[in-house]
Amino acid sequence: MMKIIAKERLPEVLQLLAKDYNVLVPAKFEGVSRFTPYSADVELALEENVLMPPKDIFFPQTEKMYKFKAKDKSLEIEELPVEKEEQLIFGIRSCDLKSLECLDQVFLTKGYVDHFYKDKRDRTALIALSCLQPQEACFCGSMGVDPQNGVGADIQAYDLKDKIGFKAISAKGQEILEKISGLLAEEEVTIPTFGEFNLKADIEGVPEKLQGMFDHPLWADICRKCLNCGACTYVCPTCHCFDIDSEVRGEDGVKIRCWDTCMFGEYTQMAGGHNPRPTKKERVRNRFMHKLRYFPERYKMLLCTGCGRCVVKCPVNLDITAIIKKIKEAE
Amino acid sequence: MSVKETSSNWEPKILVFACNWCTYAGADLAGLSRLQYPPNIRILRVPCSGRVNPQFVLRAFQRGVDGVLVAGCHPGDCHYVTGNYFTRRRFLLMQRLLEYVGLDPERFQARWISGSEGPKFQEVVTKLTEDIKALGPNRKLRDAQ
Amino acid sequence: MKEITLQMQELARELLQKGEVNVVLGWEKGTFWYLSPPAFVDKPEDVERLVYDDYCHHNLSKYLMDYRYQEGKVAVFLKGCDSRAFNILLEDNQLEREKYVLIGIPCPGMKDQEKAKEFGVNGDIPLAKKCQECKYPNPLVYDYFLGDKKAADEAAATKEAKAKEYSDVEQMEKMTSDEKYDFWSSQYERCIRCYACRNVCPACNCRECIFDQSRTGWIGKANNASENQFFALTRAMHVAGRCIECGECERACPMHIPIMLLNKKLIKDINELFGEYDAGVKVDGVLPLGHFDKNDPEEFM
Amino acid sequence: MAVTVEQVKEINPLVPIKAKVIKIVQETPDVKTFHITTIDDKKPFDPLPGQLGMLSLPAIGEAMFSVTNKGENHIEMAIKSVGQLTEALHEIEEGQEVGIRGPYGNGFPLDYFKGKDILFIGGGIGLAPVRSLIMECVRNRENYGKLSVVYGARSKADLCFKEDLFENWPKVPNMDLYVTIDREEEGWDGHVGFVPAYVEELAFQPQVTVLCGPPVMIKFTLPALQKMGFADQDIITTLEMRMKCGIGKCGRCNIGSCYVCLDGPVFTMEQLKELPPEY
Repeated sequence: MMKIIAKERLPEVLQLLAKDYNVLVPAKFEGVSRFTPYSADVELALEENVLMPPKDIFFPQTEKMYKFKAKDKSLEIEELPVEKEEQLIFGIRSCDLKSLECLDQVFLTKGYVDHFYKDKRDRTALIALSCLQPQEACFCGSMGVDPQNGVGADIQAYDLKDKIGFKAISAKGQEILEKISGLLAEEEVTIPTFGEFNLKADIEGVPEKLQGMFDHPLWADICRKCLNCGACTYVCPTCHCFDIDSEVRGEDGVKIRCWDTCMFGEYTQMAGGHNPRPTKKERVRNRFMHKLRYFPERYKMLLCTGCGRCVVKCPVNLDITAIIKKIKEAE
Repeated sequence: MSVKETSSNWEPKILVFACNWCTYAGADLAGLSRLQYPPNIRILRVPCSGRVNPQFVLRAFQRGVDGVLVAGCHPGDCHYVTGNYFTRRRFLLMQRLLEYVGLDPERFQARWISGSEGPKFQEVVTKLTEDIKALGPNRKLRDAQ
Repeated sequence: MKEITLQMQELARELLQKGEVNVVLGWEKGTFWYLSPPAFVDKPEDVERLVYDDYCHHNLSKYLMDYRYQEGKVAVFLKGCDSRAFNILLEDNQLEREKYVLIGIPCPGMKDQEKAKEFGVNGDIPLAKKCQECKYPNPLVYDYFLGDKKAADEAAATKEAKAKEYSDVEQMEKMTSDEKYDFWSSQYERCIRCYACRNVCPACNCRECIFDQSRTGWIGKANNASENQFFALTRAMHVAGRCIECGECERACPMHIPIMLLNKKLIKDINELFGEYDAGVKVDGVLPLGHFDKNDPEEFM
Repeated sequence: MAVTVEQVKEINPLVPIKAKVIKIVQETPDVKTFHITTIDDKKPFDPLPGQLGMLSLPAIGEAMFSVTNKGENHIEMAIKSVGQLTEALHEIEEGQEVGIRGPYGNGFPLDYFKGKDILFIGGGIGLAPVRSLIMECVRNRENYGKLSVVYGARSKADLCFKEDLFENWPKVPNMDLYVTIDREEEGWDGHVGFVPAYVEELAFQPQVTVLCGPPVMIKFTLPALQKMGFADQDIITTLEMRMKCGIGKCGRCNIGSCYVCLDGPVFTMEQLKELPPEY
C-alpha cells in the first residue's frame, strides 16, 4: 500500500508544503530547467531531470562568506547572519541524491566541516522522485545508482505515470508525509518498469587501472578537442571546486566564494608564474582522474553519478562514457 | 565608487572621459572663463578619446554612474593624428549596442570639444546633466553592491 | 555527403601516408546520431573515423591555434564559415598560412541539433538558423576542394545574392528600452560564465583574455547579471567586425543564451554605418574597427 | 590562551580572525618577515613546525604561507614579494591589521626526528618552512642529534634570516652551518657555488634530511642525496601549490588524491614517489 495522489493534483501538495517550507521544484525557463521556488504559476518540469543540478542550493555559484572593512591600518571582519528558513526540494532524482553523498564527503569530512554547506544541508528536506525512463544520456545504472530508489532522501516519491506515490524514508520524511496525508489516498500500486539505458559505462576496475595510467598517451589524444571551457564542471552535480575572491568598494568589502573549474588555466596558476597543470592535457587528465580515481581513493566512491549532463552539454562531445571505454581498452 | 541616493536628494553622477589635448583643455578654459556648469560632472582625463575602451564605459555604469560622455578633439585635429577617427567608429557602434540592450540612449554620449570650446563644454555637460536628471537614476547594468 | 566523406578519407590517408601532414582535423560520429564532434587523425589507418554529414557544426579553424608552435604541417577540413574563421585568424596574425593544408568542402548547411534531438532520427529536421542565413557556404580559401565545385559555386551564388537576414535583430530593436533591458537581463542572469562561447570563438584569439586576468580586476568571479552582461557586451564589442557568423558561441552555450542576436546587431550596424562588410571573406588588413574613413557618419558634433 | 587545532575546527574555518602585524623584518631586498599576533597580543594559533597559515589583506587577497617560527605570543611568516598580495604585504607597516586563519597542513613529523642527526638543506626563500623546524630543534636541543644546515642564495643580500645564520645558530651546540652563495662577491669569504654541488662536496653520512628550495635546486640535490645513500623515507620536503580554502575542499592543490593543504605540505620522498609528478 502506498500514499498516492493524481499527478494533476500535485500542486495542492506543494501548495500545502509551501506553508512550512521554501519549496523548490523542477521548472523550465527558456530551455533551461532548474530547481525554482514554488509558486502557483510555476510550471513543473517533471518529465526529465533538471539541467542545473541541485548542488547550487547547498553550494551556490556565488556565496557571500563574510564582510570586512579595511581602512588605513584597521580591519573589521564581520560574519554574516545565517538564514533560518527551512527548505524542501521536491523532485530530486537518484543520481542527484548520489551527488549529495559525494558533496557531503567533501564538505563535511576529513577534519573540517564547511559551515556554509552544512547549514543549508541541515535545513533542507528532500523528496526524491523516481525516474520513469532513462533520458538518452543517462547512465546512472552503470554508476551504481538505482533510478527508482534514491539513497538519502526523506521521502521517496514514485512517478506512477498518472499518479505520484509517496513513501517516507526518514523520521523527518514521516513528519512531512503526515502534513500532506489529508490530500493523499491509499492504494496498492506497482512501480512501472524502468526502460533500457541507451548509454552504459563499464566502470569495473577503472579506478585501479587508472593508477598506472598517469603517463598514458591517451590523455594527449582525448584532450585535443577539449575547449577548456567550464560547461562540464558547472553542470556537473558533483564538481565542487571553488575560488575565494573579494568584492571591494572603497573601504567595504565582501568575501565571496564561487564555483571554479579545473578546466581553466588560472585555476592552478601560482603567484610566481609556475603552473603545475599548464596545458589542456594536464587539465583534462586531472578532471577525469579526479572523478574516476582520485576521489574513489580518497572517499571510496566515484565522483560521477551517471546523470549525463556533461555528455549533453559538452560543446565538443567529450563524453565521459567514451573515455571510460577508452581507458578500459587502453594497453 | 559607492553611490547611495534617496529619491529626494538624488543628483546624477556623470563621468566625462576627456581627451588630454582638446576636451580637457576645453573644460579648463570653461573654468578659467568662469562658465558655470553642473557639479555632477566628474572628469577623467585620458590621453586620447581613442584610449577609451568599451569596458571603461560599461564599468562606469556598473559602479553607479548615471551618464557617460566620451569627448575628444574634432576629427582631423587629433594630437595622435587619427585616434579620434577610431573613437568615432567604436562609439557609433557601441552607442547602438547599448541602446539595443536597453540602456537609455541619452545616457551614453560622445562629443567633439576642442581646447578653445569652453562655452561648448559648458553647454554640452549642462544639457547632458539636464537630460539625465529628467531620466532619473540609472539602474541598468548596475551591480548590486 | 557520403561521396565527400569517402573523398575526405582518401585525401587524409594520402596526406598522412606521404607524411605531408602530421595530423588531420575533421569530424567523426559522436555519442548520438546528431553529434559529429571534432576528430584528430594522425594515423592513415584511422582515417575511416572521418565523416561529413549534417551535423559537422564545429568550426575547426580555432583548433589550429593549438598547433602554432608545433613542428610540421596540419591538414584541416573547412566549410564556408570555417574558412572565414581561418581568414580572421590570418588577419589577426595568429596563424601562418603555409603551415596548414586547407581542404575545402562545400556545405549544404548543418542541421539544428536541438531540433534533431526533439524530432528524432526520422523527423524533418530544419537547418540550423545560422545555416539558413548563411551567405558563404563554400570555402573561401583552400588548397584542395572536395566535391563538385561547379554545382557548389552555383548553389553559393544564389545564397550570396540573398539579402542579409536581420528580422530577429529588427524585432528586438522595436522593443522599448525597458523591454530590451529585461530581455537581456533575463538571458544573462542564467549565464554561468563557463566561457564556452569565448573558447569556441575563432575571433576570441587573444593570448590572454582580460577575463582570465583576475589581478587586473576587470571582472569579478562573482556570478551576477551585471558582471555577466559586462562580459557579454565587452566580448561582443571585442569581436565586432571580426565575427564570422559561424554561430558556434550560441551552439556551445549550455544555457541557451542567444549570443548571435548581439553579434548580428553589431554586424548589421557595421554594414549600415561603414558600408558592406563580411568578416573573413577577404584578408586585406581592413577590419571595420581597425580602420576608418574620414567620411564616416558624424553624429558626435 | 592560544587557539588549539581542535578549537579552530569548531569555528567557521573559512573565516579569518583579525590579527595584527607587530614587527616587520627586512630579510632580503624582496623578503620580509612578519610577526603576527591577535588583537589582544596572543598567538593567533599554535602551529607545529612546517604547518601553514592563511594570511590576508581581505581587500586584496588571501594566500597560504608557511609559519617560519613561533614565539610565546606571536607567529612569524617570511614572505617573498612575487605577486599581487605579497607586493601589497611588502607595502604595509607595523600595526597593520590583517586576517589570519590556520594552522593548516600536517607539519614535520617531530617524533621521527627525535634523537636523530638532521641535515637541513635550503635555497632562497625555501629556508622559510625549514626554519620552523630548525627553531624547534634549537629550542629543544636535547631531543635531537647533530644539526647540519646547508643554505644557499643567489647573493649575500639574498640570504634570509641573517641574524640566525651568522649570530644565533653558530652559538648552538653541535650545530654546523654551511652557507653558500651562487657567485663570488666582494665582502664574502664564505663558500661560493650552488647548493646541490655543495651538498655533494660535503659528503654527508646518510641521515634524515629536510630540504626545501626552488625546483631546480631540488631536482639536482635529490640525485646527490641518493648517491650518498640517503633513504627515500629520510628525505623530507615541503611542497607549494596554489591554495584557496586551506582545508581540503576547494580542489586546486591536489597532487593525485592528496591535498597539499591538508595531507601536506610535508612529504617524504617515499610518499612523493607514489604520487603523480604534477607539482
